[in-house]
Amino acid sequence: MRFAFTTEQREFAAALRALLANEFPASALREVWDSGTGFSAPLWEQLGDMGVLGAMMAEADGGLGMRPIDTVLLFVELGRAAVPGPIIEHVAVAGPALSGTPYAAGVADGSTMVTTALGGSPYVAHASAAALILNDNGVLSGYAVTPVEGIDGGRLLGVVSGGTIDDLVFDAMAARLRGSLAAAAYLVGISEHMISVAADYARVREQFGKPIGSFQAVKHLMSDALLKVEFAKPALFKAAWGLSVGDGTAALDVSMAKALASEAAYRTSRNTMQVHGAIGYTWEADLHLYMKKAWALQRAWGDAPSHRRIVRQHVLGI
Amino acid sequence: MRFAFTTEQREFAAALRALLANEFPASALREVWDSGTGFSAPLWEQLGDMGVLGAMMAEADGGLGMRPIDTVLLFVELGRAAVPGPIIEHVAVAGPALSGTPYAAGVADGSTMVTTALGGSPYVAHASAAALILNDNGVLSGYAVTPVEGIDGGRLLGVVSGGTIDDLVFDAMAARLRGSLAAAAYLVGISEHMISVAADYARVREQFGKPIGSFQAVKHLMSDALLKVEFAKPALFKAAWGLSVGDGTAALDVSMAKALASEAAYRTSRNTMQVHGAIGYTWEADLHLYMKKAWALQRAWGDAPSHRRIVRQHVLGI
Amino acid sequence: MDLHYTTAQDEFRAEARAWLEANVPGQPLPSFDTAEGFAQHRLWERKMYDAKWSAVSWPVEYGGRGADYISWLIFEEEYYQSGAPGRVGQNGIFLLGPTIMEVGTQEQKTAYLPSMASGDVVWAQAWSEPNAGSDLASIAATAVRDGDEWVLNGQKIWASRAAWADWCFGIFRTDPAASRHKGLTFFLMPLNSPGITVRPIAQLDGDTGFAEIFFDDVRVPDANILGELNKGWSVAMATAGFERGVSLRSPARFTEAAARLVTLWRTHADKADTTLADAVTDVWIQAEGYKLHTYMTVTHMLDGGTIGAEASLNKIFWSELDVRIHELALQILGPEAERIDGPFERWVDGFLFSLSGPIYAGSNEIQRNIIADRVLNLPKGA
Amino acid sequence: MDLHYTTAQDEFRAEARAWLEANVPGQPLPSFDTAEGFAQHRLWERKMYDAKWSAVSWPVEYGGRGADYISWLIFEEEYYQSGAPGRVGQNGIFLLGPTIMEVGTQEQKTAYLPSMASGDVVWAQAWSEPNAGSDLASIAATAVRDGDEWVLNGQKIWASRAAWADWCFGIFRTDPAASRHKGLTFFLMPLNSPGITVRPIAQLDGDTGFAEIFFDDVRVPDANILGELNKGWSVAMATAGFERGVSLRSPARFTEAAARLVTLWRTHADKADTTLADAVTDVWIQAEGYKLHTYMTVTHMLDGGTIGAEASLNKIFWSELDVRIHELALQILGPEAERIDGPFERWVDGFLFSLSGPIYAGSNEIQRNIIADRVLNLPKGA
Repeated sequence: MRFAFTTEQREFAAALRALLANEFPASALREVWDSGTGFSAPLWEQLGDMGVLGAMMAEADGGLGMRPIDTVLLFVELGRAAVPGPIIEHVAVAGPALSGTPYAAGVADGSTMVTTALGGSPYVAHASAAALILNDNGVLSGYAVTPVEGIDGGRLLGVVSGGTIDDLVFDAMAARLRGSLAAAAYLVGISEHMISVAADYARVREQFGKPIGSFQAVKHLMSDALLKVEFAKPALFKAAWGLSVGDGTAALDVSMAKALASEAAYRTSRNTMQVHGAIGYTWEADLHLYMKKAWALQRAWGDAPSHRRIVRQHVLGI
Repeated sequence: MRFAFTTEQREFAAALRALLANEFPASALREVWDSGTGFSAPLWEQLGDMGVLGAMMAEADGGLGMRPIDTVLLFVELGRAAVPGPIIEHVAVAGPALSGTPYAAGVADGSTMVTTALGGSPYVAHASAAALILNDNGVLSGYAVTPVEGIDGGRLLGVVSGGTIDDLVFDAMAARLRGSLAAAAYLVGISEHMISVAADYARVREQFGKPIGSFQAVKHLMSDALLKVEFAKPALFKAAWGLSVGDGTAALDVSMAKALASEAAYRTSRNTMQVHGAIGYTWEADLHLYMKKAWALQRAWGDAPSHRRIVRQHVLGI
Repeated sequence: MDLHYTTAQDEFRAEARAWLEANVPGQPLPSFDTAEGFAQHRLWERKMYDAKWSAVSWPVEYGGRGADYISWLIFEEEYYQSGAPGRVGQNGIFLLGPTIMEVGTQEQKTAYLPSMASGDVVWAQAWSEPNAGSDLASIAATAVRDGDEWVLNGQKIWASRAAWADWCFGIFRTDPAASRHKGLTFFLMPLNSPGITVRPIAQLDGDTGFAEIFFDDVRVPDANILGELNKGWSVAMATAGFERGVSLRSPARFTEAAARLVTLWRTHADKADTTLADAVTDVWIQAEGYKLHTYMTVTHMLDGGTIGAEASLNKIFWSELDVRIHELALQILGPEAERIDGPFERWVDGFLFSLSGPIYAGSNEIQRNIIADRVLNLPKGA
Repeated sequence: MDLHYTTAQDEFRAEARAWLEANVPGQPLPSFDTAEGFAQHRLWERKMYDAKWSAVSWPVEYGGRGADYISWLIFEEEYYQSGAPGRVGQNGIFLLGPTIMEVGTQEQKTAYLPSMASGDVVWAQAWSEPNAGSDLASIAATAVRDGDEWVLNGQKIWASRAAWADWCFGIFRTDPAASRHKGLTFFLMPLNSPGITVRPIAQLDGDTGFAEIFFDDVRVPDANILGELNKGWSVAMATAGFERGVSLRSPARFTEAAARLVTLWRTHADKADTTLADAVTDVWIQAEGYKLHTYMTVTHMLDGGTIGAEASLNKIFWSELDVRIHELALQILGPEAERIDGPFERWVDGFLFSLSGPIYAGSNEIQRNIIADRVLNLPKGA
C-alpha cells in the first residue's frame, strides 16, 4: 500500500506546469477565445514536442506508453491552464484507441488532431478544430460542421454531418472511462487555479479599510472551495491507479472521481466568483474563461448526478 | 386580499405570550423534565382558565369556537415556551373532533386531557399524561402504557395496550391536517426562541476580546437560521387561513408549511447550537430543552421529505 | 386575513391580462443591453405608458393608475406570465421614481416622473465606485459648489443601463470634512452633460449591461439635488431599500420561472429520478413562499408599516432562489446546457444573470451582516 | 503508487480480525461516560494491551508493535468493523502518547507510556478554560515555581474523560509577563492531587463525558513538565495536530458508519425514493473519499512529510460527514428516531455525539479561518 506518485510522474507534471505558466497565461487563453479557433496551434505544437499529445499511446506509435496513473497529473496541469482544444479527447480518449492504426503516428505527434463523439450530446466539441472524430463506429473524416455557440470559447461546439467512417473496433467503454477520468483531473486543475486567482484578489482588494480576505465570510467561501477540491483528489488518483492496473472497482472509482470533481469545480466557480464581487461578473476579468470551462466539463463525460447514480447502483443496487 | 391578522388574533397571542413568559420560563420546563410527568399541571390549568385548551371547540361545548387562523399564533407562542404535554393533540386535533360528544365539556375546560394516535408511530406521545387517546377508531380509555424513553422530556412516549374504545366517526384527515399545522406553528415558535437565546448569548460571550456576535461566521449562522424561519411563516399563515375557509389547496398549503417549518427548526437548532459552542452541547444549558422538542416535532405529524412528496404529487404528478 | 382577491382586483387582473395578450411582442426582443434591443425596449415602455401600464402604482398625474401594492403585484404576475419584455425603465420607475415621490420637490416630480414613466428618459444608477462596492459609504466622487451650480468629479462603476441610458443618479461627497455616510448628496444629471464619459463594461454574457461613468468637471445646477444637501445617504438608502425589498424583484418573476422549470421537468427530465423531482418541488415551494412573504409585506405596508433591514432577507432569498432555479434547469438540460444560442438560450442566459444576484444591490454577505446587526441586534463587526 | 496491500499487511489484518472476533464482547459495554462503563472499558483496554493491540503504532518497548501508519489504519478498519468498544484510553494513546514520544524525556516515556497503553492510567485532556475556548491562547490558569515544584491555580473545562480518569494534561501560564501563545507550559498531573476538584458536566445525552477541573494550589514537580518551559503552546499544538489530523478520527470509523447506514437503508428505507438513496450514496462516497485522503496523508508522512494546517481540512470533513451520516439514519428511522432506548439507540446516541464534532478540537469556524490563513495565506482577520 503506497498512495503517492513517483518522482518521474511528479517531475513530468512539474515540467508541463512550468511550460504552461510561461507559454499559456490567461492572456493567451483570451486570444484563443477572440480568435474563434477554439485551440492554440503553437501551444498544440509545443505539447506535441513535449510528448504530451501521444503520452498514452504505445511507444511503437511514437507515444510514451503511459498509463492513466502516469498522466493524471498532466491533466491536472492542463486544467490549471484551461488549455483549449480537444486535449482530453485527443490524448486520453482517442490516442490509446488509435494505437496500432494507420492514424497512430499523426495522432502521437499531434499533426493529426482528433476529437471524439462518444457522449450523448447532439453536439461534437472541437469538431471544427480536429481533422478526425472518433465515434462508436470508428474514425470519421471529411465531415461538415455546422457551428453552434457554446459557453466555452476554448471548446467550440458543432453539429457534424457527412464524412466517411473508417470502421474501427475498440473498447468504447474503456475510452469513456479514460475521458471521464481526464475530465475529472482537468476540473481539479481548473479549480485549483480559480482558488489561487481568488486568493490573490482577496489579498489585495480592500473594502472597509482592510483586504477582503481578512473577513471571515470571504475566508470561509475560500476554505469551503478548497475542502471540496482536496477531497476530490484522492478519489481521482485512486481511479487513475485502478484504470492503470485493471483494478476491479476502477469504473466505480472513475464515477466517484468525476462526481466529486464536477461538484468541487462548480462550487469553486461559485465561491471564487462571489469573492470577486462584481468584477467576477465581467468579461474583462479572466475568471470567467476558467469558470465557463468548468461549467462545460462538469457535464461533459457525465455530470455528478449521473455518475453518482452509477455508484448508487453499486452500493445500493438501485 | 389582506394578508394580516386581526387585532383580536394578535392580542390573544400577546396575552398568551405574556402568561408563558411569566409562568413558564426555561426553569419551569426543566422541572417538568425532572419530574418525569411530561407536562405541567399548574400550567395546564392556567391554559384551561385562559380558554386555550378548548379554543378550537364549539362554544356550545364551552369552547371559543376558534378556527385555525384564530389559533395559529397561539401555537407559535406555545412553541416559543416549548409547552410540554399534549397541547397540539388536545387543542388542535382532539378538541374539534370531540365537539358535541359527551367528552366535550371535560376536554374544553381541560379537566380531561386527551392525546392522539393518528400518526404512523408505534409509540403514542403523552399517553401516560392523558386520560383519553383519540385514534382512527374513536376514543380509547382505560389503557395501559409501557413507557419507552423519548428524546424530549416534555413529550413522553409509550406503547399503549388494552383499554376500551368508544367508537367515534370523525374526519381523521382533517384532524391530521390540524395537527400538522399546529406542529408547524409550534416549530416556528421554538425556532424564534432558539434564535433569541443564541443572539443573547452571542452578545455577551466574548472570545478574542470581542463578543462572538461581532464575528461574521456567527452573524451568518444566525442570519441563515432567521431566513429559514421568516420564510416559513407566510406559508404557515396561508395554510391556517386555508383550513379555516375550506380553501381548495389547504391540504397542500399545510404540507408546504410543515415542510418549511420542520427544516427551519432543524437548521435553527444546528446553527444556534454551533453559536453556543461546547456549552450548547451540555445538559445544563437550556438550549437542549428546546432543540430536542424541535427534533421530535420535525418528524411528528410528517417530516419535511414526506410533506414535500405530497407537494411533489400536486406539482409534478409523481 | 382574507387571501381572496376582491372583485375589483380580479377585474384589474383581467384587464391587464387582456391588454398584455393583445400587445406583448410575439417574438422576444433583443437584449436591452444591446443598442438595438435598448431602442426596442424603449418603444415597449412607451407603448405601456400610452395604455397607463408602465407604472401602475404611480399617481395618475404622473402617468400611473394610483394602484395599490396588491394591484401592482397582480400586474407583475400577469406581466411575467405573459412573457412580456424586461423593463429597461426599471431603474427609474421602480427605484428612483418612488424616491422622487418621497423626497423630491414638486418641480422635480413634474420634471422627471412623466418622462420616466413614458420611457422618453431612461435612467442609469451610479452607486458604486472602484473603491466603494460593498463598502458603499467610502464614496470618493466629489461635488463642489460654484455659484448656483455644482462641479462633479470622480468615477462611478457598475452603473446598470448606463451604456444607452439618458440620465443617471448617484451620490457625491459635498462635504469633504465629513466622512463615511455623512456629507454625501444625491444628484440627478443627463449622461450627455459635458465632462461625462461612459465606458460600457461587458458582463458574463458579453453584453454591456453596465458601465463606468467618468465625471470630469461636470456642472450640475442646484435644482438637480434630490433631497437635502449632505443627506444623500438616507436618500440612497431609501432607494436601495426599494431595490432589495419588494420592488426590484417582484415574486411573479420567480413563480413564473419556477413554473417554467416544472414544464421543463415534464418535457425533459427522467421521471424515475425523484432526487431531481424533489429538488424541483423544493424551488417551487420556495417561490410560493417568497410570493406569500411579499403579500404579507405589502399588506403590512398598506397598514402604514415600513420595511427596513428585513429587506435584506428578501434580497438573499430571491437571489439564491434564482440561482437554484437555473442550476436545476441546466441540470435537466444536460449537454444542451453548454449551448447558448439554441432553443434553451433563455435558461442559459438566465443562469448567467442569476449569478449576479448574490452580488449586486449589496452582496449577500453584506446582507447577512445587516440582518445580524439590525434585525438580531448583534454587535457590529470590527 | 500501489494501492494493493502487501502480504505482510494482509497477514496483519487477518491476525487482528481473528483476535477481535475471539475477544470483542458480545454485548456492547455501557457508555464509558458512566462509572460502571468506564471500569469495563478500562478492563477492555487492559485485555487489548495484554495481546499488544492497545497501541499498535507504538514502539514495542512501550507496549506497542511498532506498526507503521498503514498497519494502524488496517487495525482501525478491523477494529470498527468488529464492533469493539470505544477507546476510553484515547486521550492518552492517540493524543498525549505521541506527543510524549516526540518531546518527552526518557524518564517520562518510561513512566507514562506503558501504563497508558495498558489502561492502568487513563488520561483526561484539560485544554479549554471558561474564557479560553475557541480563543485557546487566552489561557488564564497559572503555574508559579516554588523550589523544584510548581503551584497550579485556575480552572479548566470540557475536560473529556475527566469524570473518572486518573491523570490529566494541560497548559498553564508560567510567565505572567508573556501574553497569548507565549509563556505557557505543558503539565502532567494526577487528578487525585491535593487541591484538584473535578466537577463532571452532563452532556447532551445526560452522561458526564467531560468535566470542569478546579486547581487550587496544586503542587506539581518540575519533572511533570512536558517539553520545554514556556514552550507549552507548541507542544499543545502538536497534540492538537494529532487530534484534528489522522489519529483522533480514523476513517474506519466513518466507512463503518456509512456501511451501517447502507444496511439501515436496505432494511428500512423506501426504495422508490431515490432522493434518499442518492443522499446515502453521497455520504458513502464521502466516507470513501476521507479514507483515501487519509491513506494519501499517511503515505506522505511515511515519506517524512508532516501535516500542518491541512489537519483542519480533515477535522471539518469528518465532523460534517459524521453529522450527515446520522441525520440520514434518523430520517430513515422516522418515528423510531424519537426513541433513545430502543433497538436504534446507537443511531440516536451517535447523532447526539456527532453534533459535538463541529465544536470540539477547535470549532469548524476556527478551522476554516486556519485553512484560509495558513493554507491559502489570506490576511489574518481583525
